Amino acid sequence: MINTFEERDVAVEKRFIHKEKDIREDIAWAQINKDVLKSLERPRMLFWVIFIASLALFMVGVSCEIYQYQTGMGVANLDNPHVWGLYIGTFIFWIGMSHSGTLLSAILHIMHADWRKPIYRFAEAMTTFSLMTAGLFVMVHLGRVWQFYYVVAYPNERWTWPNFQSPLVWDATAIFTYLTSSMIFLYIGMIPDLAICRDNATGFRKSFYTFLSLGWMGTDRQWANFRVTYLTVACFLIPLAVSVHSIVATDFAVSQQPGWHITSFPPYFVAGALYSGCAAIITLFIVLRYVFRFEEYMTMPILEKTAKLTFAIAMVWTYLNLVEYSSTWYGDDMYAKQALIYRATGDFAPYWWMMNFLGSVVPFTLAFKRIRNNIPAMLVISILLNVGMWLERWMIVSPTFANGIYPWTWDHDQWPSLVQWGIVAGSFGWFNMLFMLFCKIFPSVSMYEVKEMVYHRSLVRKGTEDATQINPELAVEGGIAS
Amino acid sequence: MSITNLLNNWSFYRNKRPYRGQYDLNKEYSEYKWAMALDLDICTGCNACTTACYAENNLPVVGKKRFHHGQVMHWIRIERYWDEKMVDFPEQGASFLPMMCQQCEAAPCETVCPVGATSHTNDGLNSQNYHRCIGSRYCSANCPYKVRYFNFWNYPSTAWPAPLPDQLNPDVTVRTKGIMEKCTFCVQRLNEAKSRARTEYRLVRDGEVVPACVQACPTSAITFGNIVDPNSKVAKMWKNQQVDLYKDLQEKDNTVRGYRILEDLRPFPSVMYMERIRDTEA
Amino acid sequence: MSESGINRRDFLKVLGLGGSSLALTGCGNTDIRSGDELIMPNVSPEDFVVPGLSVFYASTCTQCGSACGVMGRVREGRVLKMEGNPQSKISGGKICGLGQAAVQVQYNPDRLTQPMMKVGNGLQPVSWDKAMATLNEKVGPKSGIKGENFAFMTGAMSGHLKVLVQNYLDSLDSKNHFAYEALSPSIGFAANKQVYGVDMPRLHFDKAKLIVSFGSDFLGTGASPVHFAAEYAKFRKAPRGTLVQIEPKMTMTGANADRWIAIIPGTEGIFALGVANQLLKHSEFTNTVPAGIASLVSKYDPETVSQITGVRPELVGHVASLLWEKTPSIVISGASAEGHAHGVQNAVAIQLLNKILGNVGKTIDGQAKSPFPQIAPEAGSFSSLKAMNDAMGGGKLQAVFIHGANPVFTAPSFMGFRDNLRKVPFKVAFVNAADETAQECDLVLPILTAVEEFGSNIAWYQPEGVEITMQQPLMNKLYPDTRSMGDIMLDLVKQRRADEYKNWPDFFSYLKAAVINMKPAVKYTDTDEHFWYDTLSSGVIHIDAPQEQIGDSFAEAALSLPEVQNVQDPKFPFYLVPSERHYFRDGRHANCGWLQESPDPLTTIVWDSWVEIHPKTAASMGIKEGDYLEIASQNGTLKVKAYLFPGIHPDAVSIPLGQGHESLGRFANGVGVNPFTILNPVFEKDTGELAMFGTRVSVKKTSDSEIVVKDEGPVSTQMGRKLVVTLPADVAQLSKEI
Amino acid sequence: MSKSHMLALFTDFDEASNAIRELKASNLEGFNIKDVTLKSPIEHPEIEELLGKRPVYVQFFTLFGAIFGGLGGFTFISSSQATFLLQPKGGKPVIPIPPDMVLTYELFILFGVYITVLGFFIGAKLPMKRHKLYNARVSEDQIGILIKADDTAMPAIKDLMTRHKALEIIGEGSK
Repeated sequence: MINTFEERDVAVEKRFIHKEKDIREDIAWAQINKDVLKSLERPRMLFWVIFIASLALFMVGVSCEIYQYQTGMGVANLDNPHVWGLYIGTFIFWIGMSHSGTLLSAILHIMHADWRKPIYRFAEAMTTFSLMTAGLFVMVHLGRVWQFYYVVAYPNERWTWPNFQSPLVWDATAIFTYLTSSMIFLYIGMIPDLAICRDNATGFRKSFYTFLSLGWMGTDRQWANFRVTYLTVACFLIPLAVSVHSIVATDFAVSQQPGWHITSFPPYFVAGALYSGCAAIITLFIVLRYVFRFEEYMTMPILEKTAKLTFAIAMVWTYLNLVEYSSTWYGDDMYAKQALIYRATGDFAPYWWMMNFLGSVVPFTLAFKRIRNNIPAMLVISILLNVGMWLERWMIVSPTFANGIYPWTWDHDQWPSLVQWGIVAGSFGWFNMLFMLFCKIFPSVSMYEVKEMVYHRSLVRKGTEDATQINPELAVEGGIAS
Repeated sequence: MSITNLLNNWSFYRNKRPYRGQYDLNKEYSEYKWAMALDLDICTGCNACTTACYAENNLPVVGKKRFHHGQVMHWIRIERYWDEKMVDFPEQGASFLPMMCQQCEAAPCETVCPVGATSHTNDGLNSQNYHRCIGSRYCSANCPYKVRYFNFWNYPSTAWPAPLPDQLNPDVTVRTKGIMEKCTFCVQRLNEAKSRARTEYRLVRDGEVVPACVQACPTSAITFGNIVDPNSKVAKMWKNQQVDLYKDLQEKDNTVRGYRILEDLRPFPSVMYMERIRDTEA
Repeated sequence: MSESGINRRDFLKVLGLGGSSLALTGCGNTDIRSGDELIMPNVSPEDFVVPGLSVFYASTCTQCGSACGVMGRVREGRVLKMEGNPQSKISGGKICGLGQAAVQVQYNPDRLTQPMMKVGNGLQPVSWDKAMATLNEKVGPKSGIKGENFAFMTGAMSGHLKVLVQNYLDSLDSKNHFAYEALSPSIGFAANKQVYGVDMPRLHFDKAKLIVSFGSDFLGTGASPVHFAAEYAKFRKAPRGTLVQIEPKMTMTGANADRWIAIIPGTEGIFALGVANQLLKHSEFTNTVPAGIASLVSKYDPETVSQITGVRPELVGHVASLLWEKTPSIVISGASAEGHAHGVQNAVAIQLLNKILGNVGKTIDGQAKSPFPQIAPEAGSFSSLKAMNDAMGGGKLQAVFIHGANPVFTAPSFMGFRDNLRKVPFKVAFVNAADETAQECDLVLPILTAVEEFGSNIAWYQPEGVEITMQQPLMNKLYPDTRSMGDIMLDLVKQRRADEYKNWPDFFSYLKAAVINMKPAVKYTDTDEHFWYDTLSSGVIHIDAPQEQIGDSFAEAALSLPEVQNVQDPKFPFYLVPSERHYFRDGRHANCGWLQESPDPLTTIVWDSWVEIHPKTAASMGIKEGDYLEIASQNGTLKVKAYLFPGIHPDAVSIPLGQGHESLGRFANGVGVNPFTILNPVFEKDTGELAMFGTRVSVKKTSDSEIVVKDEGPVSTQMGRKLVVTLPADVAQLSKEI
Repeated sequence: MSKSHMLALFTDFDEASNAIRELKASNLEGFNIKDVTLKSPIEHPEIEELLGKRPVYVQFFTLFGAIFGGLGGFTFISSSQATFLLQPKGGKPVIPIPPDMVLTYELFILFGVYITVLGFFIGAKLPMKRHKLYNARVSEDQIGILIKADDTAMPAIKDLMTRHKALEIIGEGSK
């Protein structure tokens, strides 16, 4: 019988914890260190195979870029009305990917969803690396990349400045802010773990980690400052992440072109970003879980929660997508309507329909528990979702050029060249490479936070056993001791 | 760059904007605003303007393959439209439209350039600074008329086999790969005329200088001049056609022919077109 | 200094070049030719060269026969751009794209830079001395060549160069001057001669309220397109005139028409007679033509006309009523009406309308008569090619000179011109580039381009008075081993008549003396020298000569009814319309990048040939844009890409002329096809000219397809945008406009 | 009087907090609760509270950084625009507010984050050299209490720690 609120809380907690045990609370802390640090040790053969493959893919991209640099943007098969192509589309894709790390580490941190703890580290790494990849695309896309520093507001004797009205300058600023902030966030959150590494490493790695851990000793003073800093930076990162993708959306939304000039673009972009990010987390979750034997930490309930989150965001995205279509359809803008019809029926129609299918229909599979708990299925679905989201970005960029305001310049020939595809493929190689290096150099599971999680779970269990424990979440973050 | 400057001149910086005759921010009004009037009724679509532009502005000949890829560099192009209601034959002929940079007063391209490579000049032109351009191509993406042309290739190394470089106009630079270019209203001619006029303590006279397309046009379909000068032919024509440079929706009689293309997007173009006439009884 | 590999001289050269080619330097494109004279003018400028300042010199455009006065913009000793010369009544200060391209002819990378001589199957460079010695050996006084064994083929010619050519032929005692133009106005001339008694009357478009043009592309390719464009502009000003164009394939003029009527090729005369029949019903017009003609015409009622011409019957009456309402009007015929076996009859039938309407004297009158018949223009004809071909085929010719024509390219293949030419033992070509004809010649002499050369020109269409347009070099010759055609001709004449010409060391002095001789005709009072320099600086000599009288009477005999074989040939069901592109003409300037890249006004296709076919016809044959079609006549087959074009008669297909070169240069070779090759041997009956539009073809779709490279996007309409707005003429108030 | 350090390691976190509680109440001569440093593998806000008020100043850095970033950013942008009159952008005033707000916002966050992190380094005294009594097990699963006290008080403290089942007690001399 449940008579009081307290009793009800306890009952809920009991059910929650015992039915879906997302981590074993009796796991030994030393074991956590051991398990995670094992992932930093000498890699397996498979690692090298994948790494070399990624490197090769990256080199393909690099050679394409060198060719393009030498010859001119023409090798990308862009043309005069159709001046942007896959570069910008993939740029948005990578920026979008970066939002997952912030979602897990900052938003869920503030919301006290502590199931994020075993998986947020690699998500944050993903944020940083996908931003670095996105930054590459800005460079690759420029006609005169050797002059890219003109975008930077540096003082100079000619008193020339970038044009602060340009969304591209907003982009540059926002991406710079986001990249550095998320790197800082990743690093700060990693300091206690780096100290663990330091304590367990030998040789040059010891000096490396000693340097990086800045003499962290886990003192109360350090922890107190750490806690406040981490929370503050998390609070900054959330609006920052939202603003970054809104600003990327303004690249399109503030322009006059049909299919871009849409008010709902900023939230639409943010939703799409979180969506693709979550899907990417699922992919990497499964890969890391398998490669590093992280079954103890990256447990099925966590995967399931991530899948549910992805589903929810997918529905937000679908809704915003439909808002875009319907507001265009019922609106009075001839150009936009024509562009929408072109998307659905023109040269890009197969990709557009595939994008809608992958983005809005496929996520419904996540509604089934059996699928959510089926790792191969989840791997495939998560990759499909990301393909869909990549297509979405392409479908935002290209059809507008091919079917814009001015009918005379509608496109003859807009298929991206091998150089474009090569550079896009190279970006995946680059990201993979960075991510693999990260996983081998830094702990991809946050050890101290898993310990916290285990500790608080055990507290909760103790509490439920003697029925005096109050809300465990408060105990985790709120500083209320029992 | 000082804060005092900012505070002292705040209202200036907030209110003065490069249109409505305020191109030169240090002056109350500007002496020049170049504008065009283009009579579509007598434009025959002969492409003389295009070729003249190639000759004057060192436009590269790109070749068939690159033309096919849309990498052609014609700053002024002649568009040919058929009537939408055409049944079997185009019984009223074709509609020709010479389309070049419209030198918009509120140019969509200017605001989006990340490095400020395209901006307004003091005489109301939409200028393109090749040195500053980094090739982000945002300006072209945002141009409603799609009259900006990007150097997708290193044309100087291919487009002019010797001795064709001897023909290049030394007043106009040759553009390398990776930068955007567009019609300048032959700014090299305008600047020459302006400095010549300045040495003689006068303004440029009407008809003293015209862009290459205007000079070539066999039917004289294009009129060019300084619209600030109320006595210039172009100003009279704009007035006569009841087109106001600073209005986005013109209130005019249905008998006058002046209009500006895509006016509803509010770029305030500086080129007025005059409607094509067809004798419906013929 | 010497260690660094730069001496003072080189340094100065670089300095001098720096200013003019700064633009290029930044692009890694600088071309510093060591020891080249091109460098020096900047260091120590020649007279009239002010570094950094452009100077405009008047000259004449020779890109087509209109002889527009032009100005060349010259800077640092290089001609950069052509502009119209406002003092020229022909150009009126305007210029077309073809004229602009004169500088591309000048700086063409494929120009012939030294004399070539045939060795084996190929051309080998030789020195001028050797070349002239060979010339002397083969056609000199000691060669023993007789007049009838020698022929000189030129293009259309006028001015003093023509005099020299004539004199040279005279010195050889030869009458074989073959002035050949592939696209000559001869048929029209013959018709005009019948109707008006002159080759070419003067047309006042600006005075007309209605132009009815039967296939005359006067805006694009006619006698004087730049002049006619200006006239057209005046015609379109208030009170706005109406243009009606009747032709099988829409030309640029047709695209500007208020009413464009598609007609079966060759039936234009019938349509004109149908219109005449309607007009003659008005009592005012009944007595304008002899009764015999009136009765002949009367059988062309609208239904009959419609059956023959394929034009809706009501349009006959419609055009007639337009002509009735809008006076004065002008009715003209053009290439597509004239290029038939009955071309002259067609043209005469069309001119009959002018006679009925009383336009003669109002909108049509005589040109001024030039007081200098020896320099008068020779417009060229196809029959001269035929005559020469026959002579060559008969083995009569021992030596031929070819200048200003490319007959190997433009002669239809049925003539076997190339083979006949090979029968001639000694062939000399005077060219700017080693074209198809030059490849067949034994001696190829590189001559100066029009912008390097002195000369005088007279157009065969003179808008006002007689305008002799002067040609002067706009720059020094680009290649030291090229020579002035005038100088060569003078040398040749001197071979036999050295005494008569000893006063003139070169063509310049000859021309100067000849021009000064004209002084009395222009009533110039200052000294000879002043006259010469005034002439050069203004670029034109304007002579207010009296108008020629044109015939007002219309002899009954003049009109014989056009015999139209409107018979369907099941093997060749389509009419071939070889269309003349306004910047290509017969293809002699196809090697200019600007012209290749200048989109065709109507199809917007570049760098290619295509076959225009009506969308309906195409649909019935399952043809889509870009499909390769086999266009076969009795004399050959062309494989061309299809372009669906609504402005063409469904029974006709049209291929543009001028492309399909094998040997002209990098921009032209291998581009497109040459429809000259498949023309049938159909000749105009009265003149013997080739009937360009008389060829019937079959169309076969092949499985090949390729994208058509054009400026036009995937749609050809405005898609609901307000881009080109059309206002009905009755709403517009042009008279209130400025 | 000479002072020395002592590190006591615990596996049971409750015992560790009890030990601190007792230390705090003990009022030993030559010992101050401020000289106790807790070293733990995870954060223990509840134990930190026992150690008394040890304020954190990071948030003031944040405040400063954010305000500086916002105001400074806007000033920087608008004054740059005010000096860049040569190239006015079609139809827009020299200093357009909406685009500047976007950048101001970004700079507000940028400097907010940077200065916060700076504050963290200052507040947490990072980077620092590790204390010589640092023990790697603290980063693993044990909680360490580092006590600085007079030599005279040391035995009593040691005794107290032992009583609370300290796993190991490391003194300065023992190494």
